[in-house]
Amino acid sequence: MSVSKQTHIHVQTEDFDLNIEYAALRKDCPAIGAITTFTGLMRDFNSNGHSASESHSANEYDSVTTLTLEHYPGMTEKVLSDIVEQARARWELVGVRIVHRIGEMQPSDQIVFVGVSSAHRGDAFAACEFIMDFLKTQAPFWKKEKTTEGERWVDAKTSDDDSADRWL
Amino acid sequence: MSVSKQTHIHVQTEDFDLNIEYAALRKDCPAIGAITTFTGLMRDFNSNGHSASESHSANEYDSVTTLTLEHYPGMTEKVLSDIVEQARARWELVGVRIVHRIGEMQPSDQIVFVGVSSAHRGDAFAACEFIMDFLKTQAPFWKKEKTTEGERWVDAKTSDDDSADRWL
Amino acid sequence: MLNILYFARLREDLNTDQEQFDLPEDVTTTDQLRDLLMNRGERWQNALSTEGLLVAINQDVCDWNTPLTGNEEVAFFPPVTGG
Amino acid sequence: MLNILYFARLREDLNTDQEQFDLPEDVTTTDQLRDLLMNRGERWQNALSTEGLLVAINQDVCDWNTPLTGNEEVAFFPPVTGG
Repeated sequence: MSVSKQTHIHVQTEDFDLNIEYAALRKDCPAIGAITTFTGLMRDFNSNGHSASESHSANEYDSVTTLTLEHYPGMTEKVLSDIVEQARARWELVGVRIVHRIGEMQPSDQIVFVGVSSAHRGDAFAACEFIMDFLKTQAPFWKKEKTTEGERWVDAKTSDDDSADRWL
Repeated sequence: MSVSKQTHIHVQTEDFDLNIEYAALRKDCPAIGAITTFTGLMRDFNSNGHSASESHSANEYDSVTTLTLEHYPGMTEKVLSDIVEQARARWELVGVRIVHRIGEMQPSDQIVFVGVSSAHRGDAFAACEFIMDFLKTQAPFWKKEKTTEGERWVDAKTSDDDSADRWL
Repeated sequence: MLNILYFARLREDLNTDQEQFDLPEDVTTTDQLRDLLMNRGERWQNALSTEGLLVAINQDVCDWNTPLTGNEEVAFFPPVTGG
Repeated sequence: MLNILYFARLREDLNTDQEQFDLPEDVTTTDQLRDLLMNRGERWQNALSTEGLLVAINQDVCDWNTPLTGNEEVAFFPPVTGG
């Protein structure tokens, strides 16, 4: 059976529509049995050492009011394409779609989308998480938070490195 | 921070709308940083020993024209609720939504949806895959395929047992 | 009164989806209930010998040596294939 | 001609997003280029000492002993935090 393999990578300021991404992944391929999607949203608290545990009361962390994302145009697309090619080499995938937003965002805004279609659910799950883990640690995006305490660049998290290292 | 934990489980003949499920998961909770979704679709070839590898030519497997799904009303909902509770005990989750269709389906139709929201992407990915793996091996659904060769009940796959066993 | 349900291939092979009867006194486990049903003839013998056959009591899958009191909902079905 | 790019905190600390110059003959690696820039003063010294600082040549992250010919696009940036 001929399977058309499609990769779409978009870095954009505009919001994205999950339904449109999903429809594109689902389109015209009766060999697809599984579609996984990941959406990353802006949380309203900063991630420098604070968790979302319910045991935290509201004043134990700073409330983030806006997030500004910048990236390295050209390199970003190159890195993401390379991550997708690595995923395609490891798993049997049909479509892969990545959307990452840049610019200024508010709490609950959508930041990133990764969607993967495959004949098999194991491949779709693994590839989607693999792509997100390496996007987090290799794609040249940077976040700056504006909180009630002022502005600051977000620190990289060692937990993200650990997540990516699992795949090695 | 107070996080409302919501679980929705629906077994239905009607199709479902990913966008509605996603909107419900995303709704009104600024602590959510990650939403993962899985959608299972009906493939047009049977899974009894055949893979979706491109090396298979069209006549090496039977084309499936319709799929009929039945279940054990009452037990299905009980098993799915139990799987979700196990997932909530292992990971920090906010919303969990499961939709499983029954009745007659055509190739490319949506069969099952699992969506999970969490503060953290690792939790959202793991819980979504965990729920699917146990849904596959424990929830009382049965598939009957109508192919060009006639009707037959789908055999359970040992690969599904292997997927579920990974979590033990 | 015992309420017995049959699903999927089993329901088709037995041409029965449900039946009720009083459990005989000497039948006290799921295994013995299966034996009782298999004694009905070849069709029952074959269907209830299905590889991987499962039994659930009151909607929980259980072992073949699980005790029965006679007031349960008992379901027999082949391995599940949803999702 | 070398094209140098600075991103994120580095861009802000240096108040520069981009510069071009001819690579001196005695500067032949990414490490030596960083030293050259750090010699410009304390602000450059501090910014380019950032923990986990990364360097990319022609949009590929590389080591600090990678050779330079003088016609590359070189980018300096802190650890990435997207997604």
